[in-house]
Amino acid sequence: MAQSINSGFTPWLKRDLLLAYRRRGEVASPLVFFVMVSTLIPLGLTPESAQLAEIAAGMIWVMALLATLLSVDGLFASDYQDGSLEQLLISPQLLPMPLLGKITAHWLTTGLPLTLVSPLLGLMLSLPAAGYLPMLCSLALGTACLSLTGAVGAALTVSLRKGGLLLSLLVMPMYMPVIIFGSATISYAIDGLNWLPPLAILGALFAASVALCPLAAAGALRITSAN
Amino acid sequence: MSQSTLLKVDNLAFERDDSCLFENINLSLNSGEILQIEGANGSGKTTLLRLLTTALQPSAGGILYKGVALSQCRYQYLSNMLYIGHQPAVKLTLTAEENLRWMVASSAKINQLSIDEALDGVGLSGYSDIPCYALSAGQHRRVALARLLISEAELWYLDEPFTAIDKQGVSFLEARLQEHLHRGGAVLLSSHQDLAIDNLRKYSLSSQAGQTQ
Amino acid sequence: MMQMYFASFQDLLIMDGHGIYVWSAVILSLLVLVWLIVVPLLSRRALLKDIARDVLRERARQSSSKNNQGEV
Amino acid sequence: MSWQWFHRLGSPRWFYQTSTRWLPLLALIAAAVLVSGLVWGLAFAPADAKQGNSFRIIYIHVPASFLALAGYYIMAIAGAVGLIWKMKLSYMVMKSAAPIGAALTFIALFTGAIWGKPTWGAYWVWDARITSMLILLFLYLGVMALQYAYHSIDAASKAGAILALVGTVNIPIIYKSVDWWYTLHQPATIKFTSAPSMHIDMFLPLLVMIVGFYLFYAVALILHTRSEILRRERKTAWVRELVQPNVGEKA
Repeated sequence: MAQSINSGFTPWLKRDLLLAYRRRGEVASPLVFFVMVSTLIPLGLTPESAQLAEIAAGMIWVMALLATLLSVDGLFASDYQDGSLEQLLISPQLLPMPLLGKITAHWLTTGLPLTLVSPLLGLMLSLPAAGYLPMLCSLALGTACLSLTGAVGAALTVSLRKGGLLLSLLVMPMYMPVIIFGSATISYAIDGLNWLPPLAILGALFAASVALCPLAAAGALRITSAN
Repeated sequence: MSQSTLLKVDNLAFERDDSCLFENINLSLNSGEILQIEGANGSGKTTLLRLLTTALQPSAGGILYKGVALSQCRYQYLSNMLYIGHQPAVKLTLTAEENLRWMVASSAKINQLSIDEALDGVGLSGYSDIPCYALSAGQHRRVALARLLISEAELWYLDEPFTAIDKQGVSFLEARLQEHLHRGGAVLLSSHQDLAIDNLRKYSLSSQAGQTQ
Repeated sequence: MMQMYFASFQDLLIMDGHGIYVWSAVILSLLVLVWLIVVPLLSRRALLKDIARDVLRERARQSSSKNNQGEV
Repeated sequence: MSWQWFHRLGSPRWFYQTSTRWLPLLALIAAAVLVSGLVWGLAFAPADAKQGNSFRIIYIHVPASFLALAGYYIMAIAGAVGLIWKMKLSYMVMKSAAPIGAALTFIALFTGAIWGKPTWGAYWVWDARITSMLILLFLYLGVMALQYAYHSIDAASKAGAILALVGTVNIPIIYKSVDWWYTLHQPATIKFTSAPSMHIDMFLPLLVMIVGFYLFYAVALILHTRSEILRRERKTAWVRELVQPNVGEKA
C-alpha cells in the first residue's frame, strides 16, 4: 500500500529553508560580502562617478558571482557530515528532484537577496538609471544559473577536505557565459539598445541548467558516496 | 504473511581500488527473520549494508528483492526499506520534532502514529522542541530510532544500532525489533553484541573476506 | 624541388625582423612537446625498476619464510 | 561486431603489448611528418602580405589549438566509455589525456601571445580565440585537479569523467558566448588569419602540421597511458612477469 509520495522536491525545499532560517546570520554573509566588496571599488579605482558608472554593471555582476561562489559549497557540506546526504541517496524519489529542491532553497537564500540588494549597489556605484530594471532581471535569472551550475561543482567536491578552492576552479569556466550575458543585458540597456535579447539568452542558459545540472549533480553525488 | 524471501544476495563482491574487500557473499532474508552480521573492524560490514541499500554498486553478483533484481524494482524496494547508519542524520539546528517530521516526509510507508507519540516512545517526550545541538549523542540516536516506530517498511537495515545507547535503550530496541519480526518484517543489522532476540541467525563476514587479487 | 623562400640560412634566422618571435615560439613549443614525450618514458622506467624491486623483496621474503618453515 | 573484440581492446595487458609493438613505428612517422611540415612552413612557404614572416607561428598555433579542443573531447569520450562500460583502461586514457591537452592548450596560448606582439603590438590581447583557449586551459586544470584530490582511484576517475562530460556540454556555449562578447566590444575586427583564405603554398604545410600534431598526440597519449597502466596494474601477474626477465638476468 505504498502511498504516492511527493517527488521529494517540496520536503527538501522546506527543510533547507527552515535550516537557513535557523541560521539567519549565515545567510547574511554573502550579502555583507556583496556590499562590502563594492566599497572596495571606489577605494581601489576612483570615487569619480562618471568613471564608476562605466564599470558599475560589470562590477556588480562580478561581485554577485563571487558571493554566490562563496556560498555554494555549503549546499551539501553539512548534509554530508551528519549523514542526511546518505539518507537522501537511498530515498525512493529520483535524486535530481530533491536536489532541485535544495538548489531552489539555496537560490532563495543567496541569489534572491543579492538581487534585491543590488539597486543599493547601483546607487553606490552610480549606475545609470536605465540599468536598474535590467540589472534586477539579469541578476535574478543569472544567480539561479550560478546556483544550479555551482551545485554540480559542490557535489563533485563534497567529500574532499579542502573542497572550497577546488570548487571555484571547477565551476568558474561554467560561470563565464552567464556573466557575459548578464552584464551585457545591463550595458545594452544603458546604451539604449533593446536589452531583451541578451536576457533571453540568459533565460536559455537557465533553462538548460535547470534540465541538466540536477542530473549531473545526482551522478556526482553517487560517486562521492563511494569515496 | 507468506514465508516469502524478502531479500536474496547471490555471490556479491565488492572491490575498492583493485583490492577486493569481499567476494561471493551469499545470504537470504525471509520475512520474520533477523540476520546479524559479525566481523572484525574493516571486514566490510558497513560496506555490505551500503551495498544492500544501493548507496554503493557491487563489482559482481546481484541482489534480489522478492525474486526481482533491484534494478527492476528500485522504487518498490527503496520505499519498503529503512536504513539507519552510523550517523543519526540529525540536523543540529532543528528540534527533534522537526527532524523526525522531515525524515518521515520523504519516506513512503508510514503509519498513523504522530510524531510526538513516536518521540515519547523513544523516551524523548520532554525534548521535542529543543534544538538538537542541546541533546546528547545518545539522544540523537534515539531520534533516529524513533523512525522505527513510525515506519511501516518491512526491511530494516541497522548499522551498529546499539552503540552509544544506554541499557534501557537497548532493551527498548530489542523489543521493537521483536515486534517488527512478529509483524512479518525482516531485519539485517551489524553488531558485536549478543542479542536476546529469538530466531536470530548470524553471518560472519571475516571468514568470507576475500584476499587481494 | 621547391625553392627556399629565404636567400640564405642567415635570412632564415632573422626573417626580416620577425625571426625572434617565430623562433622563440617554435623552440618553446618544441620544448613542451619533447617534455610531453620524456615524462612518460622516465616514469615508465622508474616504475619498472620499482616493481622489479618489489618482486625481488617479495621473493626474498618468501624464500626466508620457506627456510623458517624448513627448520621448524 | 563481436563484443569479444571490444573487451579485448579494454584489457590493459592487450593494449600494453600491442602498443609495445607498434609505438616505435608510429613515433617515427609522427616525427617525420612534424619535421617536414615545420621545415616546409618555416623555410619554404611564402611570407604573408600583411604580417610578413611573423605569420609562420600559425604552423604551431593553429594545430595546437585544434588538438587542444579535440583533446578535450577525446578525454571526455574516454571518460564516458569508462562510466558506461566500466572499463579501467578508458579511465587511464582519460587521466593521461588531461595533461597532454593542457600542455597543448598552453602551447596554443603562448604562441598566440607571442604572435600578438608583432601583429598587434601587445603580448596579451583579449581576442575571442585566445580568451576561449584560456578558459579551455582552466577546464583542463579543473579535471586534473579534481582527479588528484580524491584518495580512491575509482572515485577520482568517475568524478573526472563527469566533470569532463559537463565540460564538453559547456565548451560550445563558452566559445559562442566569448565570440559574441568579442564582437560586442570590438565590432570591426580583423579575423585572426582565417586558415582557408590563405594562399595554397601557405595552407599545405599547415595541413601537414595538423596531421603531424594528431600523430604526435596519439604517440603522447599511448606513452602516458602505458605508464598509467604500469602504475595501476603493478600488482597483477602479467606486470610482474614483464619485470621478471630483467630480474632474472641480474640474479
